[in-house]
Amino acid sequence: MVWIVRNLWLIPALPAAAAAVIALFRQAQRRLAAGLAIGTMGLSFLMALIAFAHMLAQPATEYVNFGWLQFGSEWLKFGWVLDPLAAVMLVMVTLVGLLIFIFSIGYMEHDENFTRFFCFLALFAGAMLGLVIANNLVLLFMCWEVVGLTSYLLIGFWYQRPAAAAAAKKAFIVTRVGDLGLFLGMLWLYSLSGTLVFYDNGGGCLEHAAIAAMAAHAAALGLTASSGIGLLIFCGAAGKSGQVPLHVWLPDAMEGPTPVSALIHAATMVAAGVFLVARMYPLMAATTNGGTSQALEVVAWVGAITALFAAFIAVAQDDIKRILAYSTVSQLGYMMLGLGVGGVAIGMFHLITHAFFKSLLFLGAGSVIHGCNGEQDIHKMGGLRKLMPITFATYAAGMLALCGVPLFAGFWSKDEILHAAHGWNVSAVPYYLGAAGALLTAFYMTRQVAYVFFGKQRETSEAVAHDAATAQGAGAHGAGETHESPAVMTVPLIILGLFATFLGFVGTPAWPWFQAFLEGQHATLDFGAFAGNGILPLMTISSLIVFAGLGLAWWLYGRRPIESAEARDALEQMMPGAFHVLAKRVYVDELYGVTVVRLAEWSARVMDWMDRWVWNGAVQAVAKIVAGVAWIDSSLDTAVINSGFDGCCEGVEHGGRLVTRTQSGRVQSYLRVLGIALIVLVLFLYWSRKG
Amino acid sequence: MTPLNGCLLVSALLFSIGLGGALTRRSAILVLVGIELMLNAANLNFIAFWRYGPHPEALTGVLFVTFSIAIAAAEAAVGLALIQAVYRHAKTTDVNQLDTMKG
Amino acid sequence: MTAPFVILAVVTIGGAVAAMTLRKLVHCALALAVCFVGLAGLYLDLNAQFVGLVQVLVYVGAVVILIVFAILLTRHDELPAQTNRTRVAGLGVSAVVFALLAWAVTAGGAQMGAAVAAPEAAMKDIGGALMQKYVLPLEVVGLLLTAALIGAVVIAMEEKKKAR
Amino acid sequence: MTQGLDQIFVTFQHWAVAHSPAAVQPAVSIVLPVAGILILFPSLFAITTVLERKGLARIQNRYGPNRVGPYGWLQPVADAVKSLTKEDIVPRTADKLVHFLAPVLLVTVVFLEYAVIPVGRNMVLADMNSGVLFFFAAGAATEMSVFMAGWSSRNKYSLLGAMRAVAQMISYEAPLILSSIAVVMAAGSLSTVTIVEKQAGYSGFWPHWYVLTPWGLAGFVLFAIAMTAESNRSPFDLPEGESEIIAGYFTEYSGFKFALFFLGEYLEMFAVSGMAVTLFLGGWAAPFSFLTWIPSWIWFLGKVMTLIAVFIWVRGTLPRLRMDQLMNFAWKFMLPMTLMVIFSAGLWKFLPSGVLRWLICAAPIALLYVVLGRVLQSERRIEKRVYRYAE
Repeated sequence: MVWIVRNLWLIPALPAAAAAVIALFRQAQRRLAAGLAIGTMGLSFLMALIAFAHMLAQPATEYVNFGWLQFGSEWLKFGWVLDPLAAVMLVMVTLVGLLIFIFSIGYMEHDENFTRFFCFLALFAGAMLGLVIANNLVLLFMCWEVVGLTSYLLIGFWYQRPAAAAAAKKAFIVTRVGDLGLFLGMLWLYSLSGTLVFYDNGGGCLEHAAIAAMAAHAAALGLTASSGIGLLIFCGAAGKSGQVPLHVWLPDAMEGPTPVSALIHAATMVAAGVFLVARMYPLMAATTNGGTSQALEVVAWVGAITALFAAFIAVAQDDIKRILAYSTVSQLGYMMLGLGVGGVAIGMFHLITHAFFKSLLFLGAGSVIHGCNGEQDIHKMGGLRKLMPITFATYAAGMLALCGVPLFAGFWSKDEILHAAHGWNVSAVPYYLGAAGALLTAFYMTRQVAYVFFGKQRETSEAVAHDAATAQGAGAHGAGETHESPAVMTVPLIILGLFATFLGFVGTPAWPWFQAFLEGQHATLDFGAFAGNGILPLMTISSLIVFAGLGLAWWLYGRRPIESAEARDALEQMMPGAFHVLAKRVYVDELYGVTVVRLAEWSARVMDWMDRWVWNGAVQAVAKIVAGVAWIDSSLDTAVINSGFDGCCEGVEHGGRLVTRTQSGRVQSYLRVLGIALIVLVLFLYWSRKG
Repeated sequence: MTPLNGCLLVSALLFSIGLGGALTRRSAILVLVGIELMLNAANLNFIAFWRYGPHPEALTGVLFVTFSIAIAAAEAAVGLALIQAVYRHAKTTDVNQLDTMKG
Repeated sequence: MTAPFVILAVVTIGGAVAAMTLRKLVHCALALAVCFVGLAGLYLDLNAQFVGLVQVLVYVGAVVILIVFAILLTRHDELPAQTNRTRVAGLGVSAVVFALLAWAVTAGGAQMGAAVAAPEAAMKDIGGALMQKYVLPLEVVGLLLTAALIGAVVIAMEEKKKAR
Repeated sequence: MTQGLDQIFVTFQHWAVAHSPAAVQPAVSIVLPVAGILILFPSLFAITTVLERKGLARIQNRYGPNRVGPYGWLQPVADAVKSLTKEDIVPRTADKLVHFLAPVLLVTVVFLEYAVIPVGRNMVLADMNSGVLFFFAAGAATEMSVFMAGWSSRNKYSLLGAMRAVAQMISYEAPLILSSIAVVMAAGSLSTVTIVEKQAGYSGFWPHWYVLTPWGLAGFVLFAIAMTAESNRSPFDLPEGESEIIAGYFTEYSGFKFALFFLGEYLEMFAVSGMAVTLFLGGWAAPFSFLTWIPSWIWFLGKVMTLIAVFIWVRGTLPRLRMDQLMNFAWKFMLPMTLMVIFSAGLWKFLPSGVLRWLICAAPIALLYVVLGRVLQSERRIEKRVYRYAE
């Protein structure tokens, strides 16, 4: 066992330890806190690189298990696993995390809770990395929940704002719905396979024996057990990854600081759901006949629907971060679609490229917000291209990658998903849904960029001052000119921009190195692959779709510079009704409000009534009876027992008064008594021996 | 009279003198001195029993006295520190006047 | 009952009596030192060389000095003598204790130890016993001494006048 | 020949015992060496006083005693005659008995210390099982005499001086004893004779003295500092700091009693020097194997006198410490250092010999020295001295 595998636990442990230490710091120790968090993250990044290099040299699944606790004759084993999947995730999480940590120094520099922020960030990083390397579903679940907790804490970081507090609660509760499914899935899995360890010398739940048994085991509704478990686990993944219908929390989560949005709600935590599906892929994909499992079908459908649905909503949003949030939901749908139709490699490839360009976009948005002194409404921005050139350039790179413009990272990964969907043998509909989503993606991103960076500056200085005063934190350092962000923020942007642009080349059809790496094979360079299997036509079609989206949006928004912040949206002018519905996010929140929330409220009322009248009445009756008995008892007590007892007490009191006289407070009289006691003791011993 | 008895008698006398002093002297310091004397009487007993006892090679008496001396040193230090503190407070070391627990 | 024993016993008892009866406290302390030196002599006479020397080192070199310091730091006038009643009671108790002890010794101690061959307490054996068999008590005593040191300092330290 | 010269005193003792009547033989065998000690060290005292006064005078660029006898060498005789013929003044309020006992006790106790110091090969009064312990036990009793002197004089300066002296001696007793424990550990014995024998023998011509080990060197330096303080010598002579408290605890002494104190102080100095020589400098052993033909007692006395010369040199060089500095130095520096020396000696005992052992054992001591130095210095700001003049 090589050193890196033995010590893989250090990667999550370092940031977690940093979080524990930072928690002890005073608020004033900003540099120390940031330095510690970034330093440990850097160390983790280096170790992740070593792990990655190790996997590169010998792709294999290596793991370390150890007994954690024993109940009955069972051992709960914990451990960590290093395989190409984990290695890729480790590098991505640590690199993106490191860059975002650095970015946060600049973004949060005026916040008074700077150290707390870094404490949470480091804790998040530790838990996320632990989730990635966990070799046990329980351990993974624990990390999963810690990740959820830090997400809650960070969304509600500015807890003084009611919106942030509400968003944090919402995120926590909605994801809990999914986690319930995950937990049930865990229980079922444990009852069937007897272990929750992934890999354990053939005894793990993801290894051949257990999978085969579960695939053969039929459950209700025509599902196999493996698919049933897979679907329950997918519930958790859907909650975390914001799949329809549990996507409602993710846009609201944008109330948190922007680095948090970038790190947790774009790059890493929401990808944890995708990662979970990828990790459990052997279980999900298991069938007895080699066909497509029911679980994967559901995954693919949910993914495709989410991809399109979220893209629609994104078209009509005003908040720069909200657009990106819906875009994230949409892209997560693509990942799920990729996993469902194509397998681990395809979904994971999009996860990785998406992590880079989406965190880039969020950080870019953060930079814009920072530069505009806390303004988030795209209508009030504009013309930032000249004022913030670096931000603009990197944002454009991220936007092109997200849209899937050829040669950018997103193109290769998204195209691969579409290609796999096209070849799916169950249904062709997901492909069309995905393609439509791609069109919308290009459309809403172009709209956003046109609003933010083109045209002329629209905000008034009065509005700036007002917003700066209301928006605590983010950029609340007083009204000022719109400005480019400091280097500590732009440098991470540039690095991420480079990744967003060029990362796709590790997974082109001609050289599918990434996919091969995940599957433990060797990639060869073969330009002929473009020709085969209908790839080139599909690529052309998707490019055309993208350019169509770009063109359409440019025609609507970019042709004429948008003049004022109050001007109505071009699309709104064309289709006011549809636009309104979309702007209200298709009333999903309201739907939940009248159904789920109303139901909960109603049942609470019933419980309240039950409590007040039924249970309380019973309790009251019992209390009355007891009180009656007590009254009888007490009268007996006063009449009979007390008089005797009082007499005793008086006697004791008299005796005590007598004895008190001997306690004079004089040491020597005590000593004298001791001496007399000694004499008595000796005499007593002597006589007792005689007698 | 055997040598052991001689030692024990000396020790008993020493003990009684210490006890008498502790019972009659008014100075807290001398009370402490009396207690030290009693302790030393006990030590003398240990050494005498070790010397004339059946198992001198076990060294129990010697070691016990060694520990006892160490503890007596600690006791004297703390006791005298207490007397200091009390004196600073009550401006006297007369044990007859130190009969309240109130400060 | 050898001559050295008798002489040392007389010195010890004399020192003790003086320490408990003299009027001046410093004289008492000096008499106590004499008593301790006599005791050390008794230990040496009983072949316990180590204990005797430690007795001098600790009691004469430290405890008596400590007592002397305490006497000088608690400056007081000559205390009036005890009332007769307490004195008689105290002396009576101690006399009865002595009578009992002496009676117990003479009546019961005879079956043991006429002259035995003088045992050897070599330093090496004592050291070995301290470091092996009695190492735990040794450590505990070390802890106790540290605690006593700190405790004594804390107790005796002048209470700082509360500033501000 | 050399053998004979080495053992000349022992041979003389045997001869004297053999030629005396049988009844007094035990007495003779005891009295003779005691008398030797009683003659040798007081005469050394006499010589040393002259040496010291001359040495100090040279350091201070003056002549020193040069009137009595050739080059002033008979000065001690004159001093002795003077102090014996001076009136013995006892203050009226003094506690006369204690006032008288104090110097007597001091000299007695100090002479007791010589019982365990091996002056030469086979030349020790009492080869006690626990000689080192005896030495320190006797040394502890000198504190009593100092206190008695100070208290009985009924003089504030005397009392203050006595308190200072006692506090100082108790404080420095701890490092003194602890640093000798390292040697006791290494030798595995408390007997002074055994300790010297362990240091006899040579590697080539190089001796096996404990001072040549890292812990021994550090221990020796610490022991030397502590013994300077223990014998109230400069720069630790605050108990008799004349600028503050006249002459400390012997302010009220005059004539012969004062001379006794003086004698006691010097004898104490010889005794602790002798103990330092015994513990660290190989006792009576010759420093090189080719010098063993010189009698052992000459070596011993030579080493003692060398240490005395260092004492004098230090006295002429260093200024007196302040009381708080003195205490801080003892408890915050000396005590930890001696503990580390003990640790290092333990290491030494269990490591295989070689250069590496030397370095490993030296490292903790050096480290603690540096750390303590830093820590203790950091408390006080050392600034350039500023002079202020009256208008």
